[in-house]
Amino acid sequence: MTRRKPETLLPTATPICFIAADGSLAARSADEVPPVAELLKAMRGLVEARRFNKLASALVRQGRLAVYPSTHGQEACQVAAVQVLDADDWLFPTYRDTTAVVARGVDPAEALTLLKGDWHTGYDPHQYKVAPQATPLGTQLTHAAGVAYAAVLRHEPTVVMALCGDGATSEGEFHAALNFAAVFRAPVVFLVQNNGYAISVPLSRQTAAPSLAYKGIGYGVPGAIVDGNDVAALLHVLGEAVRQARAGGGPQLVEALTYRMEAHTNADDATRYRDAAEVKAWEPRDPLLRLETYLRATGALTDEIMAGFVADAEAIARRTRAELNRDVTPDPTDLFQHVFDTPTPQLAAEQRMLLDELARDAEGA
Amino acid sequence: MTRRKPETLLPTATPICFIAADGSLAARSADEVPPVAELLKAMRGLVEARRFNKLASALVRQGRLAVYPSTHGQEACQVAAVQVLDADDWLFPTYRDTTAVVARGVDPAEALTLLKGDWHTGYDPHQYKVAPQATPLGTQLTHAAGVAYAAVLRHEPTVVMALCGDGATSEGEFHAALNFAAVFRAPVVFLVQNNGYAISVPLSRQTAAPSLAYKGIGYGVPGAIVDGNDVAALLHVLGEAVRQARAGGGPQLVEALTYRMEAHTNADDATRYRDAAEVKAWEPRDPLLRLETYLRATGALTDEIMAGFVADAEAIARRTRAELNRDVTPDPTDLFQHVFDTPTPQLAAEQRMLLDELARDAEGA
Amino acid sequence: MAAVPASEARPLVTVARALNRALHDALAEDPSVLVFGEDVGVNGGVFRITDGLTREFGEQRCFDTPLNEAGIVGFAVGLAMNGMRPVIEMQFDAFAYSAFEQIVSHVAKMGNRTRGQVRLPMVIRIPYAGGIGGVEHHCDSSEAYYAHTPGLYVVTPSNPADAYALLRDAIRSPDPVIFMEPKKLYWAKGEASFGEVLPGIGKAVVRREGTDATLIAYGSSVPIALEAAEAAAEDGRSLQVIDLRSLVPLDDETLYAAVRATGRAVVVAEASGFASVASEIAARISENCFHTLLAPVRRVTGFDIPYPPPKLEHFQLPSVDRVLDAVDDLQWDES
Amino acid sequence: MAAVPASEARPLVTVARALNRALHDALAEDPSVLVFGEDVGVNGGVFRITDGLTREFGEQRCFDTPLNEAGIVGFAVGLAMNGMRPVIEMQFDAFAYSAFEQIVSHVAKMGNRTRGQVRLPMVIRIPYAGGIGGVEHHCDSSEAYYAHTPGLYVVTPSNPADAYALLRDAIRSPDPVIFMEPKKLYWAKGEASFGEVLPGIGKAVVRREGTDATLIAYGSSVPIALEAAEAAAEDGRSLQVIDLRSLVPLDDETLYAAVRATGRAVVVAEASGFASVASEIAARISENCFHTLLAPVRRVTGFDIPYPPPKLEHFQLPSVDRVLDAVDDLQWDES
Ligand SMILES: Cc1ncc(C[n+]2csc(CCOP(=O)(O)OP(=O)(O)O)c2C)c(N)n1
Ligand SMILES: Cc1ncc(C[n+]2csc(CCOP(=O)(O)OP(=O)(O)O)c2C)c(N)n1
Ligand SMILES: [Mg+2]
Ligand SMILES: [Mg+2]
Repeated sequence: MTRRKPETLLPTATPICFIAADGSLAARSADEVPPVAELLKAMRGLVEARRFNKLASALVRQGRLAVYPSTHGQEACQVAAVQVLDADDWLFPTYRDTTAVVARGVDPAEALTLLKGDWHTGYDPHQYKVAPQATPLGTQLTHAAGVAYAAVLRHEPTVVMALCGDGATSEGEFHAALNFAAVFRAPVVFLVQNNGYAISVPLSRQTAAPSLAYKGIGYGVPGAIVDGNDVAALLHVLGEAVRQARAGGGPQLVEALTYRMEAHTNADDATRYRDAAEVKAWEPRDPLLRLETYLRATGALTDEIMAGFVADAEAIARRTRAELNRDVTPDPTDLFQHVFDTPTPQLAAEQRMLLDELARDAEGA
Repeated sequence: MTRRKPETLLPTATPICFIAADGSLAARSADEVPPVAELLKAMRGLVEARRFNKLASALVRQGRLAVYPSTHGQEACQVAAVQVLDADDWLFPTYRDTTAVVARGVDPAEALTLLKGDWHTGYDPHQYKVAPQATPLGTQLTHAAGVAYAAVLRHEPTVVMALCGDGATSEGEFHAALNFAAVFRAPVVFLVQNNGYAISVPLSRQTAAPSLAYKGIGYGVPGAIVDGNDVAALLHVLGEAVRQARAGGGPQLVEALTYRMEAHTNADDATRYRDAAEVKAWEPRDPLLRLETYLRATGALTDEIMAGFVADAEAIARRTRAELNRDVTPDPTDLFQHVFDTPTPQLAAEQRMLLDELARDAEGA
Repeated sequence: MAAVPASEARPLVTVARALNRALHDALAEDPSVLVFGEDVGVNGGVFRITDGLTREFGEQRCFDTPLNEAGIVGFAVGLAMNGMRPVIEMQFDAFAYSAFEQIVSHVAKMGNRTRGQVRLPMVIRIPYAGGIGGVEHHCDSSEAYYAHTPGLYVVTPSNPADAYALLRDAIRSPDPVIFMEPKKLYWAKGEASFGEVLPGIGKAVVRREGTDATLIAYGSSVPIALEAAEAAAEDGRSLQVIDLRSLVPLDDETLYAAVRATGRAVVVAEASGFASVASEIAARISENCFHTLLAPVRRVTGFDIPYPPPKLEHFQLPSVDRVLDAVDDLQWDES
Repeated sequence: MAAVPASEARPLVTVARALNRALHDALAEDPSVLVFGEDVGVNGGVFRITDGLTREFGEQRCFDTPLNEAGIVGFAVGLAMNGMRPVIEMQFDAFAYSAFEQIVSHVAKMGNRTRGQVRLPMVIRIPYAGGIGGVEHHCDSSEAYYAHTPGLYVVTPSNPADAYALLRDAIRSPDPVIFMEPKKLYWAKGEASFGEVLPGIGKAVVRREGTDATLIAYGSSVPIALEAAEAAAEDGRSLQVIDLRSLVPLDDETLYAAVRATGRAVVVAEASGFASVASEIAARISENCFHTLLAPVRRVTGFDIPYPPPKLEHFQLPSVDRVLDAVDDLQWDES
């Protein structure tokens, strides 16, 4: 194994940024910025993701969803992470990344199954090449390395996009995953959405590192830091990372600086641990506003195009709401049928016990 | 929390070395090298450690010890790690670090209790400020951080020296420990003895990092790399690390490049995974030879002094052998008496059951 | 102490509040007590059990850590080795699994390993079990993993008074205590007097007297058992209810005396039944009350399946009906 | 297949060799099978179970990983999600604990979580239990942790023939199998034919017929039980011996039929007894054979203590004497 030069593994001193918060060009030249078609696609994605966040939060208030960890404020990461993937690539999302899952093409109602409480994973991971949304922090990252390495063994060009938060980088699983991926040169792009908090715990309690991107070098993995609310920069950095990984360059670590505008979930009261002023300060850095301003200034985005995006997002929201409002009667036999491919005699007996009980209840009623 | 400048956290490109393998001065000047008194003390330590390794390996062959992971070849790390500590500092050793434990003052027979099989930890950790030798890799490192942080909370000047191997850096525990220590600025010096192997697995399967010292920056911990067979450089680097830690500079990571000259333990057959030529190539880099050559050249070490060290080491070996040859009859009630401070009723009953059984056996016999 | 009317001395409080008060009083009483974990600082814990503690006792006594459960436990081991009494929180049952090596290989073994020279006075608080509509990994009944591990005390309260007293006891214990908090009962109200004499770890209690059969429960199954006993009473069947409180050590004396008196027993526990604490209780009773048992010991436990999603969880939880069905099964005709 | 004299068809091999052969044959048969872990490559595993596999099948089929058990299991989960059949080795029982979160929260739950859309055909091999003079952390009987976790098959062989057949079965299973290898028996010799029809996971076997009482054992306790039965026979007592082979699922049918026939049972297992697999077996038998049981079910298990150091371990291990004492206790006078 040839060890890489340390310099090639260190992040830039400041986050990579192509479009400044005010929508002006921050890249060295407009050529660096991804093509307009890509940006318009991202704009559509951002509008849809934002709308989806709004919808899901409303559904929680209406009791149609049990819980929703919103990506409001982080939509640029969500959209870019998916947009840089090919159809045969894999996405490994966390509990928070429902908008990325939906952007990947998973039916919204299927994506919300977990949070609605009908079942755990509501979609077929193989159909969409989207792993189950992972709750135990960091645990999906070694799976991502394994999926990627299986592709290497079969000489398939698959790349895996593995998401996690700033808090999850502290888990042992993060350590294992970067290390396994690096040692086996597995094509994984690890995207850390650093939104500054793990529930209430600020980044300063999470790490003393200069930045999370500096964790890469300890595994021989190139680390990059990017403005996580600048979808143009994200598309570039993540796109480049995916290309590197696909070309046999091994895993890549990307830290995206962003902010969660809402509470951790609806069950959380963010005012306990962060100032209104802090939240306010992030408003002008909004990823949608930023891209919209830029694209309008370049003339690529017209009112008409934007109206089309909004209308499509509304249509998706309408369909999703309708589906979510349909009451699903969960089937209790599901509890026993999937524990193993073939239920054990004991599970079969337990199922019979439950069905008997239900039958007696029905008689009794 | 002020974040440190990345440059201050990166190791040097090549390992720090003061005395070259051939015993010549490699430091920029002789002033850099620790004072002669320190080096003579280290020389004594090296002679004793080497002798102890020889003794213990012999005791294994004679069936007096169940197993012995030798530090032959790594004695410079063992000696320096202990020599830089104050009496109130703590040492956290692994299964391999018996010679460091003994250097710290633990009675050799107590130190060998674990490997003899009479009990687990044979010494009182509080008496010597030496934690139990840890077997589950990396798990002692978070304990080290906790011990250090307790001292911080009580404003005590304690520093903790925590040892682990190159393989152990891959464990999640290593990740947790460096991170906790860094976030809480706990005064821990993490010394990684990189002997190139984790049993049979070479470093290249352990990490793709430029070197293990590059793992520091990902936690905001300064990383240093040092020639692990150069006790002068180790005393300097570890001494400096201890001073930094004691002065409130937080944890420090030191990677020492060394080599295990013997098999992993007596149960291991090292010829399965490494060439005789590789081992041979390390012989001239021997830590004892190196310091001896240097000190003799400077005139500080005479035949007479050396003979004194050897005689003292022999005396320790003799005493240790005598003690180890004493058969200890382990007391089975020990099995029940220490599980809790006060045995539970169930444990008391289990003890009674065993004692009854033994009494019946004795009657029957 | 003169007896005072319960209504005066004992205000109604929730289990959550009682636990908070126990932590508070322990921090106030003993400067070596430390409380830490994820979100336990300014946020006061996701269940608010540590609410206000950082404010009152400062960042050095109650604080947040990096997100690493093995790290939290290992850090606590080190602190306990060096004079402190850490009381740590695992945010949810399933998230303690990444600390399993630390718990089994160190927390449980340190005292024994060192022949008592290094005892670990530490408490690991684990909100556990379901019934709160939580998604996967938030509702595991993980007590068997700890109860099976020699060297750990394992306790679980079923009401505010026990929550307070057991937690104070646990913090004073010279040895590690796994303190299992039934999430479903956090908001359950009851009487609690915060100065009262503590029962000591290892004591079960007869929550309800009864003569026909004994229900043995712990944690969130205790209210179910009590409700079942109430319902059975209406049908003329007198059920005794035991609240174990302590799983390790078990209070065999109370248990056997109870079952020998009634001759029939049902164990009620939410955890999946296979190789569980309920198995142990059933096995012990069957062995030690063999000649007085009039019917096989029945177990009402969770099925041997991963904890269900919210919409299906009611199928998994022991219910009054299931307990009564099990009681009906106790071969009454034959006695 | 025509019957051939055993001595011709079945050479004596060790359990270690049978396992090695099973891995070999599985690698040869199915290109999706991968073997990995710590020191399993050129070194052939610290117990040499993977000896020669890297040489024969190459670095892509049998390889070493970084030292991180959670990583090994998580990596295997990913590989299994993407078409592979990983067979991984945990070097020793206690070192698998750091992978506990992966095992409980993912390995055991993935198939159920996805309603069967993502099954995990993977095998986790765990050398377990003591009797080999190992120092702490090298001798844990950890089977209860896995057996209590819904979603895992748990099997353990007691001889070379089963070692081969069960491991082949496990590798072919569509679901994860915890494959517990009793270290003490690695060097035990027995007959094994490597082409034979496999029993299938979940089948116990009557190792010795007997009429007076049933000994129920698994793994390294099976030879003890057989020896005890032999000794008892000399005293005129006929003991039946059941080798469970599979802990999950248990072969209830064989178990109950056996105990109902003899009316007496002793469970023999090395693991600490509290809330263990032995508890489950005792509880089930007590419940389901209630009316045929002539005496309480006795358990001969390890004490509820951390595994002892080498010089004391013989006190912890079930012995022939202890089994015979338990049998003597089965209230023979009263029947
Ligand atoms: C192993 C584990 N420990 C604790 C939790 C509880 N928990 C859920 S989300 C969360 C914070 C995660 O923070 P971060 O990784 O930054 O992601 P974010 O929620 O900010 O997107 C915590 C502690 C968990 N899910 N898994
Ligand atoms: C958690 C854990 N996994 C596996 C082992 C088995 N084991 C003992 S030593 C060792 C190699 C350790 O290598 P390293 O950390 O480099 O230390 P060295 O032995 O070279 O000093 C292994 C795998 C263990 N002790 N703990
Ligand atoms: Mg975050
Ligand atoms: Mg090493």
